[in-house]
Amino acid sequence: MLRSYLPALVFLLLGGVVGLAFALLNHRLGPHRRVAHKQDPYECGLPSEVRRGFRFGISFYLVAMLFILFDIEVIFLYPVAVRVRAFGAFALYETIVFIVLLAVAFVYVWRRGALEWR
Amino acid sequence: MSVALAAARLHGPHIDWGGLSPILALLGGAVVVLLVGLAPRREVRRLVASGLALVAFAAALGCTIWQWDASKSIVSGALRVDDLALAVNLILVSAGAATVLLSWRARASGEAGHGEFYALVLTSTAGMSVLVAAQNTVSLFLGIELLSIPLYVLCATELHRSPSLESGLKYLVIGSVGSATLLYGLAMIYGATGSTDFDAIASAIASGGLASDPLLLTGIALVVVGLAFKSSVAPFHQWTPDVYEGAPTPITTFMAVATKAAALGIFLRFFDVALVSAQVSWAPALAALATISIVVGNVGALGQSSLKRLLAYSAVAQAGYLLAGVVVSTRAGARATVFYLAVYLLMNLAAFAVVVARERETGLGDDIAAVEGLGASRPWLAWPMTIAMLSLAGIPATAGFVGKLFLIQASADGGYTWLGVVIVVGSMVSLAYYLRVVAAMWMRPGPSLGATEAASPYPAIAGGSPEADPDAIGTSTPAAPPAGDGGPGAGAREGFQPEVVGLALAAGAATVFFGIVPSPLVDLARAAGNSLLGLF
Amino acid sequence: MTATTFGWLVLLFPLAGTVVLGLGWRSLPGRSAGWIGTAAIAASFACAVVCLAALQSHHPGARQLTSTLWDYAVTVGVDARLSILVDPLAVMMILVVSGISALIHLYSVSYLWSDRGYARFFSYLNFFVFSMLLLVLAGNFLVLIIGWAFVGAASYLLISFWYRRTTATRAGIKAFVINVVGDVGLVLGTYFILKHTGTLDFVKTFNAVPHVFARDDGDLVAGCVLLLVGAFAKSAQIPLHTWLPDAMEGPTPVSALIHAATMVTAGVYLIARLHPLFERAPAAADVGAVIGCLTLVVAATIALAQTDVKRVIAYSTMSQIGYMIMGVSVGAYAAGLFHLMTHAFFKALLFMAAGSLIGAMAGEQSLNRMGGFRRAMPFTYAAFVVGGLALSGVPPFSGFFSKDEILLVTGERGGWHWILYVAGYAGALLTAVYTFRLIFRAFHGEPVKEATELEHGHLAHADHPFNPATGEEEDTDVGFPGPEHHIAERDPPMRLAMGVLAVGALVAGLVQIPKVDFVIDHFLHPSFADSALYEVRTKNGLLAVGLIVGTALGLAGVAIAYRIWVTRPGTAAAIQARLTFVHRLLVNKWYFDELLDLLFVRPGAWMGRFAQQTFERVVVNEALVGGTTGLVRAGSAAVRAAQSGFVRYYAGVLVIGIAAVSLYFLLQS
Amino acid sequence: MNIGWYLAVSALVFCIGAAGVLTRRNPVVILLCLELMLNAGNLALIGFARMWGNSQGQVFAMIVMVVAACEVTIGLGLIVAIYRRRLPIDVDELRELQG
Repeated sequence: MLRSYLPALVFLLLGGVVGLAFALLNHRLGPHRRVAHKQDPYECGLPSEVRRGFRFGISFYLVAMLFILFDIEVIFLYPVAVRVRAFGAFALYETIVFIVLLAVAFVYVWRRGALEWR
Repeated sequence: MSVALAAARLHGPHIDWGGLSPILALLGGAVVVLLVGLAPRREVRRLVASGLALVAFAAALGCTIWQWDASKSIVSGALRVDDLALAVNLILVSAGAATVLLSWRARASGEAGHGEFYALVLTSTAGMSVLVAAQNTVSLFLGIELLSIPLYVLCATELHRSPSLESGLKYLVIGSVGSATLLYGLAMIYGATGSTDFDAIASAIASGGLASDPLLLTGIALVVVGLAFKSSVAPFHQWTPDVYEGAPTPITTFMAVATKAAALGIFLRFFDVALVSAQVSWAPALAALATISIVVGNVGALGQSSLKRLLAYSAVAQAGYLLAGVVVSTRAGARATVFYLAVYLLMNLAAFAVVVARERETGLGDDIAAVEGLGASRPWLAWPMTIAMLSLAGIPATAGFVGKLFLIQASADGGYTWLGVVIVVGSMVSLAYYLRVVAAMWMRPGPSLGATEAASPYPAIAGGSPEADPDAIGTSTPAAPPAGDGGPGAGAREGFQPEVVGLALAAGAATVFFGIVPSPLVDLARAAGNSLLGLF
Repeated sequence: MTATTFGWLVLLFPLAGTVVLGLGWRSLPGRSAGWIGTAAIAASFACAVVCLAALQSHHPGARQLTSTLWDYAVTVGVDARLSILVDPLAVMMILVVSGISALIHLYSVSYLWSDRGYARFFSYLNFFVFSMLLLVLAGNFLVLIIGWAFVGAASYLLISFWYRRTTATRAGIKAFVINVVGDVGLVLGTYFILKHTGTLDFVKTFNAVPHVFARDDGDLVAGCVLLLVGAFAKSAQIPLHTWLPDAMEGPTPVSALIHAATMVTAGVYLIARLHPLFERAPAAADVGAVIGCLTLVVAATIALAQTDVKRVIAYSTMSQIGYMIMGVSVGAYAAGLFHLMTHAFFKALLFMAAGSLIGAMAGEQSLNRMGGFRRAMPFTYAAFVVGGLALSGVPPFSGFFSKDEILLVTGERGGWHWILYVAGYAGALLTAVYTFRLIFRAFHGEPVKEATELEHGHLAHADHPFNPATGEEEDTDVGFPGPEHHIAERDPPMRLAMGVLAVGALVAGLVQIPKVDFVIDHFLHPSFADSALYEVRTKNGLLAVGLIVGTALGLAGVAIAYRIWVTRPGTAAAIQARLTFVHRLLVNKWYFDELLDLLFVRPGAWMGRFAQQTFERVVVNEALVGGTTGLVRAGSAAVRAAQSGFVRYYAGVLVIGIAAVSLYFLLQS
Repeated sequence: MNIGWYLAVSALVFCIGAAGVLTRRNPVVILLCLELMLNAGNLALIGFARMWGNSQGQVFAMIVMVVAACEVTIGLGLIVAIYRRRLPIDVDELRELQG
């Protein structure tokens, strides 16, 4: 019973250790400057107190949208991974075609300037 | 086990390139056209993109004809290539090619970028091809979404016109509700039968005595709603008038003819193949929906002054007529539906081509005033419109008459005589608004365009020149007609548009031709109907 | 090339002519429209001749050729095909139709030249010829009905050709309405027959009739009587005849072509074509015979008292068609069709001559104003006399042989047919009288002003355009009588056309002289091979009596007319004074218009008034308008109100719809 | 566990999504609710796939995920376009097309 949960336990432990390690290292090695924003609850480059009527930049949405798309497309690789032995070389061709199509989309997005931050 | 795996590794799955070729042509074309859209020069983008789109459609047409009389399942049974799919494919591809021609000078394709515009048209057509060939609920859903998502965008491609954007968002929201409903219904059917394959569903229903299983019936109900939504059957039609009016007219054309053909195609395939054993439970519901649709569409069209809205309501009514062929689930019914779909393509192409041409010529938008006096000033446009209207109303010697005759015959033979009567009554009511258009063309004086033409390319009521302040149109004067539909940067109204006039004439002539010599289309429809093997 | 190929070509040329003239009517220069129209019909006639030759090369037993161009909606369960039937009957009809039409086109090239609607006229005329040829070549009921309806439409267009003239448009509408009554009869009759035979095709129907119908089967008789209604309406038989005299409002060549030579004979053709049906339903055939006989007498009496030149000839047409209808109804098919052919010659000739006469009178049509044209218009006079003698049945003119043959066969049927026989000869006497009354009044006596002027070389013109029917001045912006018009004496094409017809009227009877030759009989035999009544000529005595009586009556009629209107000009007035009642009855056309008015129009109007005043206010306005129109309007408003534009509202309706449909399905489980 | 529970949850999620579409006026929130409806379908599919022990439902669900993402992206893109045209971001204000 316990045995089957062992991998999960190990995984949790490892996660905690690695996370802690990085945090400590960051604290030790990184430079320390005290800025007002650093005291904000969410420190991710945006002012946390948003004025009423404030809107995110359009580019933010654009990139977010593109991210969702490219991110979710990868889901199609999972079934291939499950059956990769059964399909053999065909799985490889299939994946290549899929990646090429994604690349086409990427080229298009890039050339249209959707990735430039305005 | 290991032997089978080894065999698979050696050979890989078999891919029937022939059966896939129409869809591949469309999708390949979409990729190429999309990349051409990146070309630096505007003229190159415009000419090459539309040219390549036409080539792709031609290739798809060729592949479809090449595959004619095939009867095979491809992609592990996900798609079925038979005469029904191929016949509807012919309609779809023709509609797509016509859309490219109509968009040639459209403002929409310029604003959205030619590459994107045509690539989206191609993708949507590919989605429709997948849909009509679907043999599996997964490919059904995929096809529906692949056709819808590009259409949401295409509706909104006239970025400077707020109705266009509004129609896009409305279509998206309502369309997604429809898709979600459809998905939920498909999930329930899967839950009840344990399979996503149409044939497996059919045999599960037939053998398992599921005909009164609530899960299955709820699933069917939701699927009915989802598909009815796509084919704009009342009461799920409400997006239709708004979206038809707001979308750029070439896209409206595409939606009207191609979406309807694809949706009716899958209606036939799903209900007459997968659910054929449960016919007793769904046929009365579909018949009721058809009746509601005929009534609502014809009644709603009566008071319209916008031609596109009028045609939208007419599309709702025609969806009701078409559904009659599905209800009876006989080969005759399928044949009648496919025949009417082909006829429907021709009539609507003729009508919409005229609307497109007049929109660009008059600057009056799609108001009925734009065609007033057309008989005297532009007989070459007035005739196709007249023929289209008469054919939509089902006047003898037009293809629409023959189509309706088949539908009525099929419903009478299938035990739904009252539905045939409803079709007749609906056609009689519809004469009122179709003839209004005809009367406007032949009996009214034309709108006086001469004065404004000299002063400004746009009519004075449009609230100033759009060149000066592109953002002003739409926001400042919501009541103003969409000032002209000239090409981007083109100041003057379009004068002569050979491709649009030619299309209108060809479609009008074909409508009359098939009204007098229906046999070629009958043969096409018969082959399509006979490919539904489960029917008699 | 087979006979049927030429049959199609016969149809093709007039159709092509219609299209060319219809599309190019604005731009065709000069008389080209007329010549194009004439050439199209002439080509059609040539094809008809070749068709005849091709058909004659077949074995007599195999002269019924069907050809299908394409199937129209055969899948619907009815064998609706576009097919033609080429057999001796059809070939005879296309020869007559296209031949006479070609001559009348030729005549019109000059006659209508001054009219503004010149090209339009020829376009309509070609369309008419096409429709008529389609009617007679039809290989099944469907094509027959199409041709039948087209012919009615073409007739309407041509009667109302001068559309600014109210009398003309009203006459056109009247003709159209009565023709539609006939169309309905035809369609319903077809339905009664189709219901039992299951086929539209003529040959198949004929083969099926003996098997599916008993003799005088109820449905068959009903169907045949309904078909007769169609025939009566088209052929102007009592009581559906009132449109024909009014149709004289059309241009004179139209009267010659449509309302004398071709269209009005469609009823005769119909009965002959469908003779297997009528022979199986003798009751229906008897109805035809009686009505035909009645018409021939009544129309002849009316013709005695009419004063309008064209109307006299129109009533004469009705009367002659009465002979034909009677003939084909009693089984005298060959005789009836023979009379159809000779009648086409002399009646077209008479109308053309009348047209010339009207031209000389600058549009005036009343006999009261005419007189003494004999010297001024010798050619027209000659044409009139030839036509008149043929019509009166004086040997050796064509009408003599054909009319007598009809009566001979009628007499041979015996029994009550003797009544028809006697009535037919009475009609023949009346025919001679009214025909020569017309001739003597127009051409003899004191020359009127126009005649004397014409003798001095001046052709009369009307000062103002006026309506010959009412005499009122009117805005005849579109047409005849224009400032310039033609008469036969001065115009070669008109003379040519009339000359050919005059020769025809003179000699056409010679093809079938009793005891000498039987060209028509033999030629038509393959079409009537299945008939029990065809060629049952036995009594030679009756033949001799008929020939002698016919000759005597014809000559007597001429003599009576001569006595009344030439030697003692006061006689007519004296008779009128003595027989006021009869005269008034005849002038008023036996009050048929009034009768129809009383029987159909008045009750309709009466009921309409009742409906308007009481019924409508109470029931219609309250219930039905609030019901139907109101319902539709309210529905339309409701649909549009529901289309509120709110996305969320639409989604709501969608969800309600989902709920409703799901509920329906769940209730089934 | 009984399949009924999965179905109940999925139906609940579907209804929440539908209710959200009906009641919210912000198009972004409406998109979220649409996503909920599609995911309700996904949940049902996966539950049924588990019940029947075959993978067809799972494959279906995976495709639905991608489709849903595409739909949301298109929706967001349209909202951005509307925003750029300085039109109101409120579906009730978008009713120029009606009647």
